[in-house]
This record gives sequence, C-alpha cells and structure tokens, in this order.
Amino acid sequence: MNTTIRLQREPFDVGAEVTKLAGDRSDIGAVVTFTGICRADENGAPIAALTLEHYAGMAETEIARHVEEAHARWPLLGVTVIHRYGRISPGEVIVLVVTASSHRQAAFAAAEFLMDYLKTRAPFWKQVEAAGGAAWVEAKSADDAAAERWSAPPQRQDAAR
Amino acid sequence: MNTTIRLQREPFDVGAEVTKLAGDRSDIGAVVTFTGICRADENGAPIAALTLEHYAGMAETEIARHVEEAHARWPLLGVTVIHRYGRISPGEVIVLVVTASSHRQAAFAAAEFLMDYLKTRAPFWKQVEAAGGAAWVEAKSADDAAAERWSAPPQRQDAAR
Amino acid sequence: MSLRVLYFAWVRERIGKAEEEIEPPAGVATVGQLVAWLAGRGESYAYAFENAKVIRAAIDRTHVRADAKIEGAGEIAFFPPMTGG
Amino acid sequence: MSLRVLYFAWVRERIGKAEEEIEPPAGVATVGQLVAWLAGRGESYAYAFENAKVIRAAIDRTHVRADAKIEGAGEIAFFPPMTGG
Repeated sequence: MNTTIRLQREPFDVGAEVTKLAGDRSDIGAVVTFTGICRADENGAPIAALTLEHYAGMAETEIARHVEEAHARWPLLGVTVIHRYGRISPGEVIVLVVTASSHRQAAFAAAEFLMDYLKTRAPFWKQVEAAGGAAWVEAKSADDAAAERWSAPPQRQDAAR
Repeated sequence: MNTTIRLQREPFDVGAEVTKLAGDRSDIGAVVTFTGICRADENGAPIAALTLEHYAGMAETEIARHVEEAHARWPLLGVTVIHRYGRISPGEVIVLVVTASSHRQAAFAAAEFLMDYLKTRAPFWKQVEAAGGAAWVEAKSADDAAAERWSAPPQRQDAAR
Repeated sequence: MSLRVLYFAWVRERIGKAEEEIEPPAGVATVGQLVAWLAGRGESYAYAFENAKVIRAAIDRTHVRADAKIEGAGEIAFFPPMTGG
Repeated sequence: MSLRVLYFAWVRERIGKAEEEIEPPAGVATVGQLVAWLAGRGESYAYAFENAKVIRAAIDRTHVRADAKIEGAGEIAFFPPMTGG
C-alpha cells in the first residue's frame, strides 16, 4: 500500500497529492478525498484565522496506527493523510485524507473512519482568532458520536456497506 | 448552491474542477470527492479499454434530479458531477463527484448517495474491450443493495450520521 | 398510435438498431405488453427480449415499471440494467 | 520518580508552561491521582485542572484513562478534548 502521512506548517497542493497517490497505478478504481478547509466564520461570527497546536511526537504515530487499522478493515491500495498546524487563514486547507481502493465502498468507508478519528482522537487543538480575541474551539459531541460507530466489530461495517 | 453537471467524451482535470467548485467560497468547510478510474483489469483479466454508452437525453436530466434530491436531504453548498462516455483507457477518469458543505457528514453522505445512484440508475452502460473481444459489464447486486439504503426516509440517514 | 422506441447496449446490439418508429396494435397498453409484442416481431427481437425480467424501460426519459401505461408516451427506451459510475 | 510532563492548548495556557519535570510522591500511582496532585500545586494548576473530567491524558504518546498506572512512564501529557481534522 502507498502510505503518506505528513504533518506540516506549509500549505500544499491537493491535486498534486492525489496524483502522487493514484497516478502510477492501474489497479485503483476508486479514489475518495476529504479536504477540510478553514471557514471564514465559526458559529456565525467572522474569524481572522485558526491556529492549530499539536503534540508532534504523538500525532504522527497515532495517525499511522489508525491508517494501519483502516488498511486492516478495508482493502485499500493507498492512503494519504496530511494535517497542517500553525496559523491557517480562511479558505486554506487544514487537512487532506485520500483513500484509494479497487472499489468505492472501501474508499468511502476508510476516508470517513480516518476523518472521524482525526476529529476526535488525533492530538490537535484549534484556536480561533477573531475580533474579540482568541478562543479554543470546543469539542463537539456529534464528532464523538460519529467516531463511536467504528467501535463495533469490523464485520458489521463491511456487511452494512 | 453551485451546481455543475456535465456529460462529456473528453478527459478532464479533477483538481481544476474542485478548485472551480470550492475556490471562491469561504463558507465551505468540507469537500469530498469521488473519482472513478478505469482499472487495467476486470474480474482478474486485463482489459484494453472501456466504452461507455449512454442515453444522452435522459442522463443529464436524471442526474440533475438526483443532485436536487441530495440538496434537499443535506445542507450542501456545491455539487459537481462529471461523467464521461465513449472510449476510456485504463488509468483514465470515468466519473467525478464533488460535494461541498459546511460539515463533513453532509459532504460524505451526499457523495455516497450520488455515486450509488450513478452506479445503479443513471442510464450508462459499460462495455469491456479485452483480448477475447468486447463484453457488456453485468450489473452488480452489491450496487443495488448500496442504492437501496437511501430509500428509507431522509430523517433516518441524518440521525445515523 | 406511433411511438419512437430507443434501444441501448446489448438490447440495441441484438435488435441491430438504435431506434425506430413502431405502431403497436390497440391491445398493447403497458410497457410489459409492448415488450411481449416486440419480442414477437422476429428472431433478433426475441433474442433481445428473451429475458424480459432484466429489461429496464423509460418513458419520456423517466424510469418506469412493466405495468406503466404507454398511452401518451412520446419516446420509450429499453435497456439492460445500468452500469455507470 | 522523575517524570516529564507536557501540557497542550488551554491546559498549557492556564499552567503557563508547555512542559516540566516533576517528582510526584510515592502515593501517586495513577493518572487520576497525578491530576489531583498537580491541581494542588498552586492557583494556575488548580485552574487548569478545575474540571478534571474533561482533561485527557497520554502516557508515552498513547491515550490513557484516569485509572492508568504511571509507573514506568517516561512522558505524560495533559490536554483538553481534541479538535483536529
């Protein structure tokens, strides 16, 4: 499996990353991407930027462990996870997940699994910079619920898809 | 909502289509793409190409109707569906679905819904060109089952996600 | 009643044409009855419609079932299960 | 026992440092007990850990619960619920 995991401060080119993953393979029938973008507002109020703090030593190994788990659950041919940290302006990409497989259900399921994981368990923290000052983003219970659905045995997930 | 629906013979640039959909908006927090690619083999045997036949008059209006349905079910900010027809070589893109939303669950669900629809109800037919001659691809019951899950009332889907 | 009929994929190949104008008799009221009538028009039609259960139909570019009425239809298409995406 | 402790996000801000070496007394055996002990080290610590239930912890870069033993740990991190992705 082609696996790329990167944590970086710099912006990156989503199209180039997809090409890098899938471009040289003729057994890939399905590629799913998720791109998370910094919105210009948070809870209805305009924001100037997001700042992402992360636990550098832990984040990369934790993400790698979950990519391995995705690979064990679904027949994947490639996975790319790129997560930025530092200051990110509205409209900029925060996170990219790319999953490639022979078949679409595996690619969709693995991308959702990895995003649910990144939202709830990867050691990153978002701070919003707005007119009123800086504030840490609160964790959402909807994200926890989304992550919960993967704790059932993998067989169930396969059957449902 | 930004909606793009195109049926075309020519290849296209996936990255450019994503940029066109999401590039000028700052309210989009999540973009999901599905890219369907012509594999170099079908059921284990190498293939020379796929040829896609379609019902031109019906395909575009049918797809538009399902994009409207996706829009009614989920809070989408943009949808792009591009489906090629004619001769397609291994490694080339067959279909692209892009969904954009403020939140990831809506983007994922809408992309899966549209792909399940395209696989089972959009008037396209694939013919495989291989060493032994040309053969029409048979519909898969797994695709029908995947499409079936969207016929429950939308509320149920929202709650599960 | 004159009807425009379209055929796609292997239905088209078996019949040997992509479209034609037909004049079904008055007793043919539904899509299913039209399939049965078409299947009786010759060997190539019989071959195309030999397994009527797998044949899908659309009236005026909308999917319909075998029991759909053909009255008022402008264009009827017959095709195998779809394999797009 | 000497331990390296890391703080992130608002836990870090409230305590006023990103990391430190600490020497908890022998009675402190679990992550939960360490949180209670840290909370007693002064006003900034009390503020950081005022709602101990929301504080997450990792030992040697793996998520752990409050009842995890700290014996043998090289690095313990405390942080709020994660908000990545």
